[in-house]
Amino acid sequence: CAFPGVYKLNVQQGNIVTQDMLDQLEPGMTERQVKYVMGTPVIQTPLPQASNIQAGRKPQRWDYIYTLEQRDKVTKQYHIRVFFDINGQYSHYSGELPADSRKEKSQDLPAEAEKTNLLDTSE
Amino acid sequence: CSSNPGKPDELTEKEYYQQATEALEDNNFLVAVEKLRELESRYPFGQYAEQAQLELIYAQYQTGDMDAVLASTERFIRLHPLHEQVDYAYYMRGLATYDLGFSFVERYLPHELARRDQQPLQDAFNYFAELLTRFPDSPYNADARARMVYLNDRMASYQLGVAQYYMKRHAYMAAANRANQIVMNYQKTSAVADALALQTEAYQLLGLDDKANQALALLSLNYPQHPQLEDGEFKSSGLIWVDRRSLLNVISFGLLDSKE
Amino acid sequence: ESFVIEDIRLEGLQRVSAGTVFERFPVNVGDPVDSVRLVNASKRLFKSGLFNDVALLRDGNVLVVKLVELPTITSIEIEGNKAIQTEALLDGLKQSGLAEGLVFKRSTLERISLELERQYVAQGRYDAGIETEVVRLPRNRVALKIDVEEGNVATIEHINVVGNQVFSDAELLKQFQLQTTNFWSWYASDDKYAREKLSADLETLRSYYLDRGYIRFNIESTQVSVSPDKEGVYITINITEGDVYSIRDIKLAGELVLAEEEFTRLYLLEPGDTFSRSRVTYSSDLMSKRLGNDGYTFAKVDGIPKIYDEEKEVDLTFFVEPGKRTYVRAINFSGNQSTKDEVLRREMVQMEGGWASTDKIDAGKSRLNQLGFFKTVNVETPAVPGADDLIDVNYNVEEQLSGSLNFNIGYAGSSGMIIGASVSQNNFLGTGNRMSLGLQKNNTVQSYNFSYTNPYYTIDGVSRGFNLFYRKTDFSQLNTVSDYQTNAKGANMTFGYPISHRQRVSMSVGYTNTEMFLGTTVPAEIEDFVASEGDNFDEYTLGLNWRYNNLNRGLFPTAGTEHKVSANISVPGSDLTYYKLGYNANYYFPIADEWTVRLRTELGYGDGFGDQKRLPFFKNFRAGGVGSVRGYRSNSLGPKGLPDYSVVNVVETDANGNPQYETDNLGRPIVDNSAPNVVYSTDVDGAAVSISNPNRYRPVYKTDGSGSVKTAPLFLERERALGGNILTEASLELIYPLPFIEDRSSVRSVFFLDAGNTFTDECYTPSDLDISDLNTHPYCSSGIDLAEIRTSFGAGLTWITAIGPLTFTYSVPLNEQRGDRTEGFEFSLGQVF
Amino acid sequence: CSSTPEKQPVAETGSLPDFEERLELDVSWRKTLGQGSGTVFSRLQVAEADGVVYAAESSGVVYALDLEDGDERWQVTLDQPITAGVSVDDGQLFVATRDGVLHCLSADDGESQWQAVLSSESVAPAGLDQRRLFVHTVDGRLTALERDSGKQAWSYENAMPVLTVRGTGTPLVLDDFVITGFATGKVVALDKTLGIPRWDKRLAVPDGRSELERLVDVDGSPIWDNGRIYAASYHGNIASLSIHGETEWEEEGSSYTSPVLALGTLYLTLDDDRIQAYDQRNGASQWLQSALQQRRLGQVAVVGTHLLVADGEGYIHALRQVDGELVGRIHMRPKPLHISYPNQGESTNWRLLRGRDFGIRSHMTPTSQGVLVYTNAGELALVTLEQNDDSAQ
Amino acid sequence: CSFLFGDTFQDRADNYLTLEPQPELQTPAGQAPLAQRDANVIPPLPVETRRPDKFATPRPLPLVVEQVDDTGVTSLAQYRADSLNPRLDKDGAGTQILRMDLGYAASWAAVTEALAASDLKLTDLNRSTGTYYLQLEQTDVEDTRSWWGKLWGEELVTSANYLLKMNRSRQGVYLSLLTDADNLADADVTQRVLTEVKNQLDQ
Repeated sequence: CAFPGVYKLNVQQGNIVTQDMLDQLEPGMTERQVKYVMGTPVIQTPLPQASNIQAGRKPQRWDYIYTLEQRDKVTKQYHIRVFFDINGQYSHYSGELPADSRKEKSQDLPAEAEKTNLLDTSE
Repeated sequence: CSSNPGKPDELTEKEYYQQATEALEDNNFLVAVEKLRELESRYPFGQYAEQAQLELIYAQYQTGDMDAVLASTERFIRLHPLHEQVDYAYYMRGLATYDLGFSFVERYLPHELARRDQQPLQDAFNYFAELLTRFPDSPYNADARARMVYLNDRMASYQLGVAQYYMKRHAYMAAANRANQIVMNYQKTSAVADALALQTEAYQLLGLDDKANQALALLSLNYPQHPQLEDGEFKSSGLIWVDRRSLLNVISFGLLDSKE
Repeated sequence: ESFVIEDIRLEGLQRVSAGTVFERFPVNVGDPVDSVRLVNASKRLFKSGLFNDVALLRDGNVLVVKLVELPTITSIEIEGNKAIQTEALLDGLKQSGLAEGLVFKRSTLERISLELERQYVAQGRYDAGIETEVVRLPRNRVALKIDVEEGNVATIEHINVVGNQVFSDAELLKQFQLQTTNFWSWYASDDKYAREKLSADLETLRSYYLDRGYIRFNIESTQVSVSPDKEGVYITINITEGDVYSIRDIKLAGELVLAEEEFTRLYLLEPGDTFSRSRVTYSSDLMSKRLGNDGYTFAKVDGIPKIYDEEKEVDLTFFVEPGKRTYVRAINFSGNQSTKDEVLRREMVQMEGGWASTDKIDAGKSRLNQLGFFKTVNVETPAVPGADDLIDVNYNVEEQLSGSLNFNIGYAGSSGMIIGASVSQNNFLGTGNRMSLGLQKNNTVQSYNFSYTNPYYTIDGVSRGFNLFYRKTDFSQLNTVSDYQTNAKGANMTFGYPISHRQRVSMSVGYTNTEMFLGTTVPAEIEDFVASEGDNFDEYTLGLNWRYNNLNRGLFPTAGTEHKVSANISVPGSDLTYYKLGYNANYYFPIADEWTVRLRTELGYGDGFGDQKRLPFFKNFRAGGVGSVRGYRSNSLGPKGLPDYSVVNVVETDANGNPQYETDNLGRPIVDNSAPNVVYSTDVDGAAVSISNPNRYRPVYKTDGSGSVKTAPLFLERERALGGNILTEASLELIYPLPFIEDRSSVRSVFFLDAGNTFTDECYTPSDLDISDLNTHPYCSSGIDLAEIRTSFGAGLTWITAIGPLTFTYSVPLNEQRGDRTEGFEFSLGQVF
Repeated sequence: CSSTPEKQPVAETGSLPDFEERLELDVSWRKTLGQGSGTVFSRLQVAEADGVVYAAESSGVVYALDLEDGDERWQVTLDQPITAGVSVDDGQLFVATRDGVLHCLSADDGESQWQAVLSSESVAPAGLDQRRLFVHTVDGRLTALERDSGKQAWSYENAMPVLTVRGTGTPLVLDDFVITGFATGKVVALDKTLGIPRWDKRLAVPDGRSELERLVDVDGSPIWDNGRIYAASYHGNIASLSIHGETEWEEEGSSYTSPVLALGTLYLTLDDDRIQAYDQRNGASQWLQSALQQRRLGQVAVVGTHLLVADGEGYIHALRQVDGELVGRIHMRPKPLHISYPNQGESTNWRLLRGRDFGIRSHMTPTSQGVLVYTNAGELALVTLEQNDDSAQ
Repeated sequence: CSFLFGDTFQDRADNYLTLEPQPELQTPAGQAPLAQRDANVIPPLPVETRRPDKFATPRPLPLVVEQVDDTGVTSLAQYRADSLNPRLDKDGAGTQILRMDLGYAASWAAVTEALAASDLKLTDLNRSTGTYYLQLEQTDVEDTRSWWGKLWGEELVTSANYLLKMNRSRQGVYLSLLTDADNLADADVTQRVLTEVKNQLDQ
């Protein structure tokens, strides 16, 4: 292994998605409404094609990915794909949350947040 | 007190100007700066005043005193906005800021390029842009434009440096987003090739295969000879293993337990 | 009547170019023109705003355009201003369109004096007078001469709070910035009226009451009036205090997002306490910060009181609005002119693309501070336009000198030409690596050392550093070598890495070869050691140390604690096998703004093992001097070596120490040419003390029990400290802001109280056949003896300069004892205590 | 460097004009009462009622002295510094202290009868009639108190500008009106019983950009003479008004103090220290005396056919009412500072003098025996005038 | 010390001269081209400039002395008259003058240049009032300095100010010399100045 006991930073990336957020999604929602419920996807939609007519606007897909790497190993990961139809309305999503985080409510404490206690300074 | 206060011999405006141009001819610029300053203070409204201010900018640049150049150019632009040669002042202001953007380290050390504070680079770019928009026919545009291309390239490679750090750090989304910025906002720069490669690798690690293939397609089409493309196959950059040596590996000076 | 224009002649042009005029002049050569067309042509030209006057004349078929350009201001001179700098005045003028190079219109004159007067009134100088003079210059230019009569700032003659029963005027006015003229006014100029200061004081008054339960407190009205001569200002503040209210109960409302317990834990007041607005605000700050730690950087928590006047009680409700969980789009750095971006970025705990945590963002700031490369570090988290849950994190740093460089060339008689250079950089070429290189050369000593550390050898901050040193002294050149000298060469490699947010472990492995040379007069301990161990030693050392550090700043910390435990062992197979343990701790307690109390302690123990019974003497702990017990010469404390001695006979002495001489029957001392001209008695330590005997009286020698003459050791040189294998040190410091200095970021001034000493388990026991009673070591006592702890107090100043940190200390030893070497004033370069 | 850093010398007082002495002023008695008005720019005006002089001293002591010879009848010390001068009327004496409390003492022995809490500090003696007391406080309020109990009858508040001139006037109490000037530059007449405004007259219009230029104030007290009200304002005019507020005449007249009426002519010290005489009927200018400019003059006092005015250095000047001619002068230097060396004229002990304020700010109080003058250094004196026989009249 | 300072010691700030321009990103067939949103937009130029291959700090263009002569454009007719033909002459009142045949603008420019080249000291000039301010050395000046003045090195004032006026005449202009108090300079000084100007004009 690496240096014994070396303290490795947690590397957290991407959006926190919870079941009650997903439950609020209904087809026909506009992009703004989806963004209000789910938040802005952290991963930017890359290489936007110039939206000109003849290429035809491909239906949009947003990726809500969450990864958490602790001590160089990915301990938690999920990937929700949100699909929009031709005229830009929400149609459905794919992917599901890992079992342990299913019961989390949208406003719950993320599992891995350290127990930082503001008042005592000892660690 | 000295017996007779030596009054500097009072030169005429023309004589000051001649002495200054002579000093400029044989490149002792400190003398030139001093003479031009005296000319300006003694004959602020003579016919040589404006020309002296222009020559002062040149002399100060040659002595390397970039902050003085910035001050003199800004003053000239404010005092003589309609002067025929005011484009020279705009150009020299950009040039001085350009030089401030290169510290000793960045000029001479091999791999130390484009890693530090980006502000002077951005300022230089904007000053040159102002020259090009206000004076489309200025003789200095060729040089200014070439420098702007280079500045843009340096700023792109700064973004690439950050993206590569986040790859080492395993923060793949951060790396992918930064690479994406390069491809979208810094096109036609030398960093685009590596950005596409990095984007491909990051998306693969994130499981976004369609985006990865999209980036890979662009990479293979535009940069077939990119080092990470071996006869069509995409190879990892190895960034995610950099600086992750184990104790055993270190003690054995890299022989044992290497991750490659 | 109209005519065809043959030619147009412009007159009166100076700065405006003909081209610009022709552009705006709608008439050209060859056009038929009548008076109507001419009039609106000149009107168009006038609208350009460049000319004071446009006149068209006809000279045959030539149209003459007589132009008078608007004069431009070429210089603005201001005299008589002291309180406000000329630049500030000029900037003020610039905002209202009056600056060098701009066009001068008649209205600008009046605007100038109004503008300047406004700047003075804002400073409370009500009777300032401004006169402006316009000087016409050739080529249609104008120079403005402005003469300012600043007058005096109206001083506050009277501040009166009316309606205060509970707190006295004096107690309330003590909190104010504005004061009536007092002893300190010449320095603080607190008696100068300024509107902003008054509103700040009213705010302080309101919170003074609200923080003590007077929730119904109200400032009815405030009057500011001026004496007729405009020299004095009179302030009357009318208030109604109301009663003291206490808290009935505390509720939480809104989207809590976290467990209720997370919030109630942060309450700074409970039911029954007197209401205090500052504690309510501080509680809500803590709560919103707590939310920030979980990604709700835009969280808002407000404590709203519901007042019950009859019962004089308040219900407090904390409304929690978490806002949306926010994510970090980009982390940017600025101001790092020479430091590489990665050196800053690798200190970041907050990740780009992760959810934003205020704790992690603040941790980033304190870690940048701990690097010691930056004078100031500021962080802002602006929201990203267009996305209400994305923020950028921008750190702005101001670099400072993080190294020292010195270079010296000299010539000293004994050691001939001396050259020496040392450069050390904590942020070598901005790479964050620490590098230091030192060389010293004269014809007796050559010493080189080089050390290079990369703090981020691995991405997780495992540092690898190595250090090479070589010192060669050519002892033949040295005529006097004081007790011993060593030559040493070797190398070591160190690895260090964090094992938690604040703790760090490091281990090192090294080889050292030491060559020892003894001087002419050498204490017994050293002679004994060299006799038994030889004078050339190879050591293979292993080191392990653990460090806990939550200091708030790398350089000049003002809060937090630091603990260091170190263990070094010279492993079997080395010529000398020993181990040394060390513990070092620092506590910083901030007590007031820029005042901090620091407690430092350092303990050490070492011992030999295997065939080393004791810690080799040259590995002893030393005490005394800067960084240890100030006020005593460096390394001069602790057990002393037994100096070389020769054996002398001791004479009888009377009660007050005069030697006894044989006397003839008349009681006169007998002169004997063979008597020695120097006789010896003994001091309290039993060491021989010479007394001159010029007239060669015959001394009476002391005899011991068995009739033989008593002998004593005559030490050939003063006893010199050898250090010991036990170290106990502590110091208490008060860090205070040095007055009269604006930028104190590179200066630290302290008052200190030091205490400490080194001890040894067991002193060297002398034994000498010729001196029977020399069996206890006169200058060393075994074991720890608290009475031997030396103390001192004094003041110290450290100043970080371009060539490295300079330290000046002045100390007064408190309990120096016989034989201690003390030091009033000490100066050192390169050591930050 | 000088001990008081770069404090520009206070605008130097104008030089003393010379004049042809026709009037003899001298001091019949003088007494030192504590430290005088102190630094609080209060005008602790002295009051006199049937032969007894009542004075208040800034540190909080109230004195009653015989007008005849200045002998002290009684003195009493209040627990707070005094900010407003004394007003006295049939056995009752009113004075206000710094903590915004109005004290009613008995005029015979200084016994405290009642105290009333005001909304702010009062810096001018109260106006009064048989039943009530009218106090003008610096927060722009006029409060009426019952004289027997101190209970508040009514209180009228006037909105205050950001910056005002220090000091207020004593309200003028008439049969059914109480008239006073406010810092808004207006004179307001209030119904005496109900405290509601009947009419107001604007004497000064605030104009200009900075709060300093917009400074207007009516600091003096309006005066009443057979059906006419006369009032002056700072940065504004002096006006003659009917009992119902109609303007008889209005003339230029910016002043910090009140106009004084004598034999058909109004006399007013202007803010630039010139003294202007107006015809009472139509406001026409009789004469304008500008010899005493920049001497920081106080309010004019009428004594017989002469006028007295005190200045910032402690001189009292006498002028002839008919043409404003300077006819007399006396320097009110406090007695203890005089040292008379043998065969040398009186000389002053300069050491004690340094840095103390010897001006006279409080208004002078004319009485039957002479004029009562109370200097800033805390000395009360009775000044008498004698026509020396060879004068022209 | 190549380890520290790299092999070539060239100044990287000049790399812009050798930077290979990068082509636009091509998108595979059938895909729309990429949306162009450059962070740093280089303003388009009417004529595309080529990258220079070397760099020397440019100097401002030299001072065009007669750039003052902008009205020449406007009085085209007269400009065509060929020579200045400067000549000494006496005006109606017999005072020395210097006549020139060209129009005001051309003459003003020519005289300015002549004065600049002459050894006369030109302290200032005002085109709209047609005045040159000269500072001329006096030959016979009686010493008015006090004994003390001389001791303490007071300068003997040997120069005086003159005004050289250019006036319009029917078909040209003429120069006359006045003292700064606006009355005519004495004959010999005028003679000396005008001949000097004439000689310079003739070169």
